Amino acid sequence: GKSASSGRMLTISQQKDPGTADVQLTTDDYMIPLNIYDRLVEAKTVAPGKSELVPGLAESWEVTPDGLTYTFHLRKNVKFHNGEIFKADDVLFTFDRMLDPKTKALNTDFLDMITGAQERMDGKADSVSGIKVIDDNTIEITLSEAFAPFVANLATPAGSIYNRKATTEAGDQFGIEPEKTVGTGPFKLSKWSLNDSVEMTSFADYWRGAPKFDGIVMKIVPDAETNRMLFETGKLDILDLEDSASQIPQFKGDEKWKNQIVSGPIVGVYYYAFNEGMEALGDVRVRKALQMAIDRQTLLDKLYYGEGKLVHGISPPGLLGYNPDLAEIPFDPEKAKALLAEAGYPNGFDMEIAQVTDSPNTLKMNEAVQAMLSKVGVKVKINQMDESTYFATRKEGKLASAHNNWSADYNDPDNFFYTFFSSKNAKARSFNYTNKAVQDDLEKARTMVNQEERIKLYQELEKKIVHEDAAWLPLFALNHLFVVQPRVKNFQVSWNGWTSMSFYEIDIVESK
Amino acid sequence: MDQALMQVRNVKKYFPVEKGLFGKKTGTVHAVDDISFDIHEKETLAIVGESGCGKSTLGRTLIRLLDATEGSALFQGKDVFKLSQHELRQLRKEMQIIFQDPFASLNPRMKVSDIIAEPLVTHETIGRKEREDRVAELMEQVGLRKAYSSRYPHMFSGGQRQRIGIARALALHPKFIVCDEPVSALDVSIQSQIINLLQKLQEQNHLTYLFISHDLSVVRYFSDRIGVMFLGKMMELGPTEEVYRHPLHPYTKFLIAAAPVPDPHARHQEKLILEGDIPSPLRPPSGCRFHTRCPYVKDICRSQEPQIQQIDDRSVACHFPLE
Amino acid sequence: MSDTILEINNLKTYFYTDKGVIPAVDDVSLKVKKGQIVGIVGESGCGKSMTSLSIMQLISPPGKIAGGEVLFDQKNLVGISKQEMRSIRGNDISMIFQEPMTSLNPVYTVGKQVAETLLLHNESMSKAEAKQKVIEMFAMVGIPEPEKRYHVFPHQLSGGLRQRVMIAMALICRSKLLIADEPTTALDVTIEAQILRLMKTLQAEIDTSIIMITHNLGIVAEMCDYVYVMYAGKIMEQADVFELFDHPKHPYTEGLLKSIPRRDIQQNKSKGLYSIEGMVPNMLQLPRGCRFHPRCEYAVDACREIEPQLVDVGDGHLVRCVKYNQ
Amino acid sequence: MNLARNLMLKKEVIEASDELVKETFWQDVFRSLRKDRMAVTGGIIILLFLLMAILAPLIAPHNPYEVNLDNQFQQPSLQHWLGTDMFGRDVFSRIMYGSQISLLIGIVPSLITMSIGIVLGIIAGYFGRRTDFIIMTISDMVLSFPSLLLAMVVMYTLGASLLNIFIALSIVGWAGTARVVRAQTLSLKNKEFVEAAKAVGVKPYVIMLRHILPNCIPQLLVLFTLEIPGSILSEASLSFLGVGAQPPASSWGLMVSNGKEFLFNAPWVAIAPGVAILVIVLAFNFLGDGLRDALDPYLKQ
Amino acid sequence: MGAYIAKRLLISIPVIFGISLITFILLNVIPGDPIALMMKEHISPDVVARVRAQMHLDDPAYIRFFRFIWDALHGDFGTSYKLNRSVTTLLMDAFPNTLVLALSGALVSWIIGIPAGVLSAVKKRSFLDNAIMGFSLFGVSIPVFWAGLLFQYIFSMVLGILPVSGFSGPEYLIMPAIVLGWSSAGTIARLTRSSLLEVMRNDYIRTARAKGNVELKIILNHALKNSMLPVVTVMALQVAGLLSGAVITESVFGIPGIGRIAVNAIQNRDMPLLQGAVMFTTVLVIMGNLIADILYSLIDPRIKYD
Ligand SMILES: Nc1ncnc2c1ncn2[C@@H]1O[C@H](COP(=O)(O)OP(=O)(O)OP(=O)(O)O)[C@@H](O)[C@H]1O
Ligand SMILES: Nc1ncnc2c1ncn2[C@@H]1O[C@H](COP(=O)(O)OP(=O)(O)OP(=O)(O)O)[C@@H](O)[C@H]1O
Ligand SMILES: [Mg+2]
Ligand SMILES: [Mg+2]
Repeated sequence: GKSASSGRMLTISQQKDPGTADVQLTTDDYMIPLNIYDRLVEAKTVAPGKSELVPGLAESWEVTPDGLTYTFHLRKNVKFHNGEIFKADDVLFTFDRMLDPKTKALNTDFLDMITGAQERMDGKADSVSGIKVIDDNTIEITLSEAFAPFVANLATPAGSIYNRKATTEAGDQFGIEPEKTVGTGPFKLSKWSLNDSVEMTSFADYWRGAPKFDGIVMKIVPDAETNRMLFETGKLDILDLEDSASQIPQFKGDEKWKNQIVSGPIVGVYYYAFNEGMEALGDVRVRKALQMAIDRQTLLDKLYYGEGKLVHGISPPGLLGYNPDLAEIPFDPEKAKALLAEAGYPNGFDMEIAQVTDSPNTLKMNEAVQAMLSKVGVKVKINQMDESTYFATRKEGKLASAHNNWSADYNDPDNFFYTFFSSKNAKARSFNYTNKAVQDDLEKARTMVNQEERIKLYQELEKKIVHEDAAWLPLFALNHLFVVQPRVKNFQVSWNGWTSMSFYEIDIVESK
Repeated sequence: MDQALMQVRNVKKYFPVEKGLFGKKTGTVHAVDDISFDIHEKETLAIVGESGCGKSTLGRTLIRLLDATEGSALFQGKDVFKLSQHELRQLRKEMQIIFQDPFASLNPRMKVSDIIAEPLVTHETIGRKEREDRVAELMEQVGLRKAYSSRYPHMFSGGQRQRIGIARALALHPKFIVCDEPVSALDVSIQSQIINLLQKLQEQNHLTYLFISHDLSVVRYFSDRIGVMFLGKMMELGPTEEVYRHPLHPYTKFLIAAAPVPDPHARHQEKLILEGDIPSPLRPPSGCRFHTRCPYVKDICRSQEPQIQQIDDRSVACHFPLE
Repeated sequence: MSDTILEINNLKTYFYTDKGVIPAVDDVSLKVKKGQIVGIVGESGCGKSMTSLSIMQLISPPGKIAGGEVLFDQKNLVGISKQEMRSIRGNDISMIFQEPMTSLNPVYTVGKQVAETLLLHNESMSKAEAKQKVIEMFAMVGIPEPEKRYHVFPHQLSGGLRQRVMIAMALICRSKLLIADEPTTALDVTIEAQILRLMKTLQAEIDTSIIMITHNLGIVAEMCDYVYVMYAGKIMEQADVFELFDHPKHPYTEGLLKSIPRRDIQQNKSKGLYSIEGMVPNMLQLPRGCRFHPRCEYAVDACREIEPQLVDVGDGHLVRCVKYNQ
Repeated sequence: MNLARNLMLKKEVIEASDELVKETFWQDVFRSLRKDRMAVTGGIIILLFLLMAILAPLIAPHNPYEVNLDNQFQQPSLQHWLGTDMFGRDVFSRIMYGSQISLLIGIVPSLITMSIGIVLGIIAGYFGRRTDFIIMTISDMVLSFPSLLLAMVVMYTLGASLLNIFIALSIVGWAGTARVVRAQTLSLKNKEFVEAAKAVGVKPYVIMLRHILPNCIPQLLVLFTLEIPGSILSEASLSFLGVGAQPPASSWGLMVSNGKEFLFNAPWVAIAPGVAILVIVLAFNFLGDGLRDALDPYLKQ
Repeated sequence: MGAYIAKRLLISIPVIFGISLITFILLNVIPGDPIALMMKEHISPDVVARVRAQMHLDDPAYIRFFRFIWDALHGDFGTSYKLNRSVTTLLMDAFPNTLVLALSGALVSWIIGIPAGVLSAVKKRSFLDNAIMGFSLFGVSIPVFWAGLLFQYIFSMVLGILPVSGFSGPEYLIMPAIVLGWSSAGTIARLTRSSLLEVMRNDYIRTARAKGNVELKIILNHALKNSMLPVVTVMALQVAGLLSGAVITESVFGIPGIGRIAVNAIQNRDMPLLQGAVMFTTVLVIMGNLIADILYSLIDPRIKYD
C-alpha cells in the first residue's frame, strides 16, 4: 500500500523541506546528513544529555602537544553507497570542497582554523595547505592556531565526509538527486519529492552493519496540528513535541501515550539577549533589573509545563564545563525597581523585543515577559518581523532584545561562549556586548591546550558575563519530548537534544 | 429666401467598427454619408427614416456631440466643426438637444432643480437666488410645478420627464434645438401635450428645430420641411406637405404608406408594402442604397449612385424620381 | 359548441406591493370569438399586458389573480393545476411579445427554440420531425432560406426576422388563440407593415383567434374586428372597430382618436393638436369616481362621486361613462 | 378646441396625479430596507458590534491585558463568560477590545480600496483607449501578484502601524473594485444623461463626479459590504507578517489563528472570536443583500 | 480564434516583464538577506559576507536584474538560493499539484455554489434561501485552516476514512478540495443567485414560460446558461486566485504546491524562485482570463473574437 508506515519503515516528520542534503550548504537542518553520512569522529549519546567522542571514519587520531597538528588514522574497507571504498583522499576532497569558494559553503567556520583555509576561501590558493594525505588511510591536518574543540568540531554534521568521485560527478545535483548523493552512512537517500517527503533506505553494506529496519520516510508536514493528527492516526512513528509544547499535558495525561513519551535534556539554553546598543540597556543596572524582573520559574512551569531546569549562566547542564554551583539569578521585582530607579528610570522605560513571525512559542514567551516587565514599569513592544529581516537586522547588530535558544553543536563551552560573546559575534548577534578583557580571554580560551585550566577560565568568564555584566538572561534548559509509536524500539533522544538525529540504533518491531 | 441659420455641407460621419483587444478596425459604418441642407431660422426641419439610418448621428454631429468625419456646418456663419473647445462651450448656449428617452436622459440621482440648473451652473456665474428663479421660471414655462423642484426624476411620469429635458435645453436660451425623437417614448395622450409644448416654445422663443422622428404622422403635423434618410443618405428633402402629397423618391412613398392610419375604413385600400429588410450599414448596397428594396429598380440603380437633383425647392436622390 | 374561444369574466389581477395594492386589471370582462381579432388599446401601464399574462396564468408575485374567471374553451383557467396549464400554454394559447430582441433566448439557435415548443407538447415527436415542421413553419411566416435560418442565433437576425421567428413559435402548435402583445412596437414602420400583413394572412389560413394588444390606434383600425379600450385597469369602452372609430362614446376614446396626428391628411397647425391633459393616474392612488375624470373635459360633479358601470348603448357597444349611467 | 386653451395646463390635474411620492431616493431605500427582516437584523448586529468596540473600555468585564498565568485556560463560567486564554486573560473582554481593531481593519481598508478603485475605474472607463489599457494592465498585474509580497513591501518600507496595514490591504484590493467601476462606467458613459451633460458643456471631470460616480453607488455599496469581511479575515494573515494587532492587544483574526493550537484542548479560545467573525460577516452580507434589493426596484423602473 | 489567442498571449509579454521588474524592485526594497536567513542561528558574519559575494548578491541591482532577464530569455530561471535547485524544475514539480488542487477546489466550489445559488434564487427570500446563503457564507468566513482542522478531525481522526495529509492519491485530494472549494463557494453562490435573478427577469424567460415549460427546465435550460457569464469571469479569477492563494490549504494538508514555494521564496528572499513563481502565476492569471473569454464565446454566441 501507499501508507508509509507500513513495512519496517520509520516515518518521521519535519516542518520544512531542507532542500538539500549537502551539509556544506545548510546550517539549520541536519536530519538527512546525520543518517546518510559519517564523520571522522562521532559524538555518541551515552546517556540522556551525555556524549562521548568515539571513532567514526577515523579509527584513531593523535594531536601534537602544541595542539596544532592532528593525524587521523582512517578505517579500512568502508564503502560508500556507490560502492567506492573510503580513502584519505575523500577527506581531503570533502574539506577542500567546503573551503572552495565555488562551493559557496555556509559551514566554513567549522574548518577555517586549518592552515591555508583562509587563502583557499579567498580564492588565493587552489588547495588547503594544512590538509595532507599521508597515505590512503592517514590524513594530517594542521591548524594555524591551537583550537581546543577541533575534534569535537569535526563530529558535527558539518564534518560529514563525501566521496570524491560521486560528488564531482554529481556537480550541482549533489545533495539533491538521491542516487547522486553518496555517503558512507547507514542509510542512503532513495527518493526526494520536494515539500512532500524524503525517503532513505538502509544501506546493507554499512560498515557498522546494516540498520535493523528498512529505512526512513521523512514527511514534510508544515502544520503542527496536522502533524499531531498524523501521529495519532498512526501515520507517523515519532511525534516531536518541541514545537507543540502545549500538547505535553495532553499526551502525559493520555493512557495510551503517557508511557510512549521519550524525553531527554537539550544541551542548550533558552535566553533573552539584551542589545546593549539600545537606549537604557547600555546600563548594566537596567540589565540586572531585567534579569530580576522576570519570573523564570513561572515561565518554565506554565509555558513548558516544568519540563526543564533553570540555567543561571551560559553553559547548560550536560555541556562540558557546566557549573552547577553557579549563584542563582533571583526573581525580585522590588529590587529590579530599585535598580531601575538607581539607573534613572524610576518609572521604567520603553523597550522593544524583536522576534520572528509565525513562531508561537516565542510569542507566548514574549507576551508573558511583556506582562512581567510591565509590573516593574518597563513597557515592552513586541516587534515581529519575518525571519529574513530578523536575521539581516541582527547581523548588523541592530536587532532589539530578543528571546531565543541555542543548543550544542559539539560538546564544548566554546560553542556557547564564543558564539555569543566574542567581539565579532556579540555584534553579529546584536548583543553588542563589549568587555575587552572578557573577549580577549574568550579568544585565548579557544587555543588553550590544558583542558582543566580552560574550563576554569570559562567558569570565571561565565560569572563575569552573566552576573557582573548581565549581558544576557539565561532562562532554562528544556527537555526535549518525543512521543513514539509502540513499534519503535530503542529510541533515544540525541545527546544534545536536537530534533535532527541518527536513527541507526532504532529497531522497529511489529506488535501483535 | 433669408440667410439660413445653419448651412450643412457634405457632412460625413463614419464610425470605425472595432473588434478584439487591439481595437483593430474591421469595418466602417457610414452612419451619415455626405449630407447637405440648410436650416432656416424659426423653421422645423424634420428628419425621418428607419432605425439605424443615421438620424441621431446627424443630429449629434451637427451640434458637435460627435466629431464629424468630413464636411462643414456653418451656424450663423461659423463652422461648428472647427471651433475650439472654448468656443464650442460658448456655442453650447446656442444649440441644444432634447433626447428621445425621458428615462435615460435624466440623471436618476440628481434633483430636478439641479438638472435644470446644470447648464446655468456650467455657463453662467449667477447667484444662487437668481439661479433658483431661473429654474422656477423654466419649470413654469414647460408646465412643471415649482414645488417639484426638489424631486428626483424617477418620481415623474414620462411626459413630465420629457418636460424636464426640455427645460434643461431651454435654460441657456438656445436658438437651435435638435429634438431627437422627443415623443417616441411617450404615451399617445402625452405625445400631443409635448408636441403642443414644443410648438408653443417655438413661437415664444423663436426656436429653430431639427426634429428627428420616425413617426410620419407626427412629422406631417409638426414640421415645415422634411428630409428622408436611408442608410446615411438623404433621399429626399422638401416642404412637408409637398413631400407627403407627391413623394419624389420611391422610398418616401413607401415609408409614408407604411404607417397604419387610425381609420378602419382605410384598411381595405390596397396597401403599399415594402419588401425585404433594411440592409446592413456595414455593407451598404452598391449604387443606390435603396435598390435592394425598390420595386422600381433598374440596372443603373445597382451600379451607379444617383446624384441629388434639385426640383424647385425640393431635392431628391433618385435616378427615376416619381412623377 | 359555442363560437366563443375565450371569455374573461370580472378578472381582477392585483399587485400587492409594499406601497399598496395595484389593481393592474380591475374587473375586466372580455370575449373572443373563433376567428376574431380582438384589440385591446390603452396607454402604457393601463393593464393590457397583465390581462394577457393573466390569461396565460403567468402572473408572478407580487401579482396575483384576485378574482374572476378566464374561460378558455369553456374551461376556467384560473386555479387549474400547473401541469394542465402548461399543456395549454404554447399549445392552445400562444403569445407573441413586444420585444423580438429580448424575447428570444440569445444562447440557443432560433430553430431549437421553436422546436422546443413543438416537442414540449408532442411527446412522441422526434427531433428530426420537429425540425422539419419548424422549417416548414419558417417558410410559412416568410423567413427566407428557412433551413439555414434554423441554425442561426437570434442576434444574427434582423428585428423583422426575429419577430417572424416569434410568430412561427406562436403558431407552430396551431394554437386556437394567439395573444400578440404589441408585436410591432419595436419594429420599423416598413417592417411593421410586413408583419401585420403576415399576421392577417396567417390568421385567415390557420383560423386562430387573435388578441391584439397595442397602443397604436392605427394598428387597431387596420387589424381588429372588435376593440376594448382600457384605462387604468378598467375597460372604458368596447365596440366593433368601425363603430368605435366612427362613434366613440367615451371621452377618453374620443380624446385618443383626436390627439393622434394623421399621416394621410393635413392638419391645421395653428390650432394646436388636441390633447388630453394631465397624466395617466397613479395606480396606487386612483381618483374617486370615474378614473378618467381628472383628465376629462366634460367632467361634472357626478364623475367625482359615482364609479360608472359599463353600459350597453346598442350593437354590442359598451361604455363606462357617467353620462350613460343615468 | 384651440391651442391656447390646450396649452393652459390644468395644474390641479398634474397635482392630483402626482401626489404619490414625497420621499427622497434614500428615504425610499431605507424604507424598503426596514421591511427586510434579515437586513434589519444585520444592521442591528453591526450597530451592536460598533457599540461594543467603542464602549469596550467601559463595559468590558475584565482587563483584557491582565496576565495571570495561574489562571490559564479557565472554562467559560460566570466569572469568565467565554473562559480565559493561555495567559489567563478573559476571552470575552479580549473579543470586545479586539473588535476595535477588527472592525477598523474591516471598514477602513475597504473604504480606501473603494476610493482608489473608484478613481482609477472611472478614469479607465471614461477615457478608454490608452488610459484604460494602462490602468487595466496594472490591475491585471496586481491581481496576479503575490499580495503577501506587496503587503510586506508596504510594511517594511513604511513600518508596522494600523495605517500601514490599511495601505497594505488597499494596495492589493483596489484592482477588483476598479474593474467593477470601470464596467459600470463603460455602460454609464453612453447613457443619454451623460450626453446631455456634454451637450450643455460640462467638463469631463465634473461629468465623472456628478453623473457617473453617484450612479455606481448601488454596486459600490454591495461591493463595500462584501469587502469588509474579507479584510477582517486577511488581518489574520497579515499577523503572519508581524503586523496586525500588536500584543498584548488583539484582534479577532489574531485570536483565531493563535487559538488554533488549542482548538481541541481549550476550544473556546479560538471558537469565540471565530464566531464573532462569522456573525459580523453574516450581518454585513445580510445588510448588503438587503441594500442591493432595496436599490433594485428602482433600477428596474 | 487562434489568431486572437496568439494576440492575447503576445500582449501578456509586457505584463510579464513589468511584473518581474516590479517583483525585483520590491524584493530589493524590503530588508532581509537570503544568506543571513539560510544560516539562521549559526550565522557567522564572515561567512555571510563571503557567500553573498560568491552569489553575486553584492552586484548592483540593475546588473542582477538584467542578468536574470537575460538568463530567463534563454530559458534559464536560475537556481533557488535556499533550495539549491533549478527554479524551472521546482515549479514544474509543484505546479501540477497546485493545479489539481485548484481545479478540484474550483470544481467543488462550483458544485456547491451553483446549485446553492440556483436554489436560493428560486426560493428567493425564503428560509431556504437564507439557510443556503448562510451555509456558503460560513465557508467564506471561517478561516481555511479551521475548516481544514475540522475536516481532518472528523474524517481522519473520528471516522478514519480519509488520510490526514499528504498527496499521493486521489483520496488525498478530497478534503483539501472541499475545504478550498467551500471557502469560495459562497462567492459563486451569491453571484449565481444575483445573476440568475437578473436573468429570470428577461423577456425570453417569459417566452419560455409561455411555451408551457416546467419551471425547473426553464431555470436549467434557459436561465442558467445565460446567467453563467458573470460567474465565468469570477471563476477564472478564482482559479487563478486558488492557484496562488492555496498556501494555507497546501500547508494544512501537506500538499507540495506552488503556493508554499512562493511564500517560502518571499520569506527566504529567494529572488530567482520568487521571480519564477510570480511569472508562473501571472501567466496563469492571463491564461485564466483568456480561457474565461473563450468560454464566454462558447456560452454566448453573440460574443465572437476574431
Ligand atoms: N458610437 C457608434 N459607434 C459605431 N456605430 C455607431 C455609433 N453610433 C451609431 N452607430 C451606427 O450608426 C448608424 C446610425 O445610427 P443612428 O443612431 O444615427 O440611427 P438612428 O437613425 O438614430 O436610428 P434609431 O431610429 O434607431 O435611433 C447605425 O448603424 C449605428 O449602428
Ligand atoms: N411587478 C410589478 N409590481 C408592481 N406593479 C406592477 C408589476 N408589474 C406590473 N405592475 C403594474 O401593473 C399595471 C399594468 O401593467 P401592464 O404591464 O399590464 O401595462 P400595459 O398596459 O401592458 O403597459 P405597456 O403599454 O407599457 O406595456 C402597471 O400600472 C404596473 O404598475
Ligand atoms: Mg436615434
Ligand atoms: Mg405591456
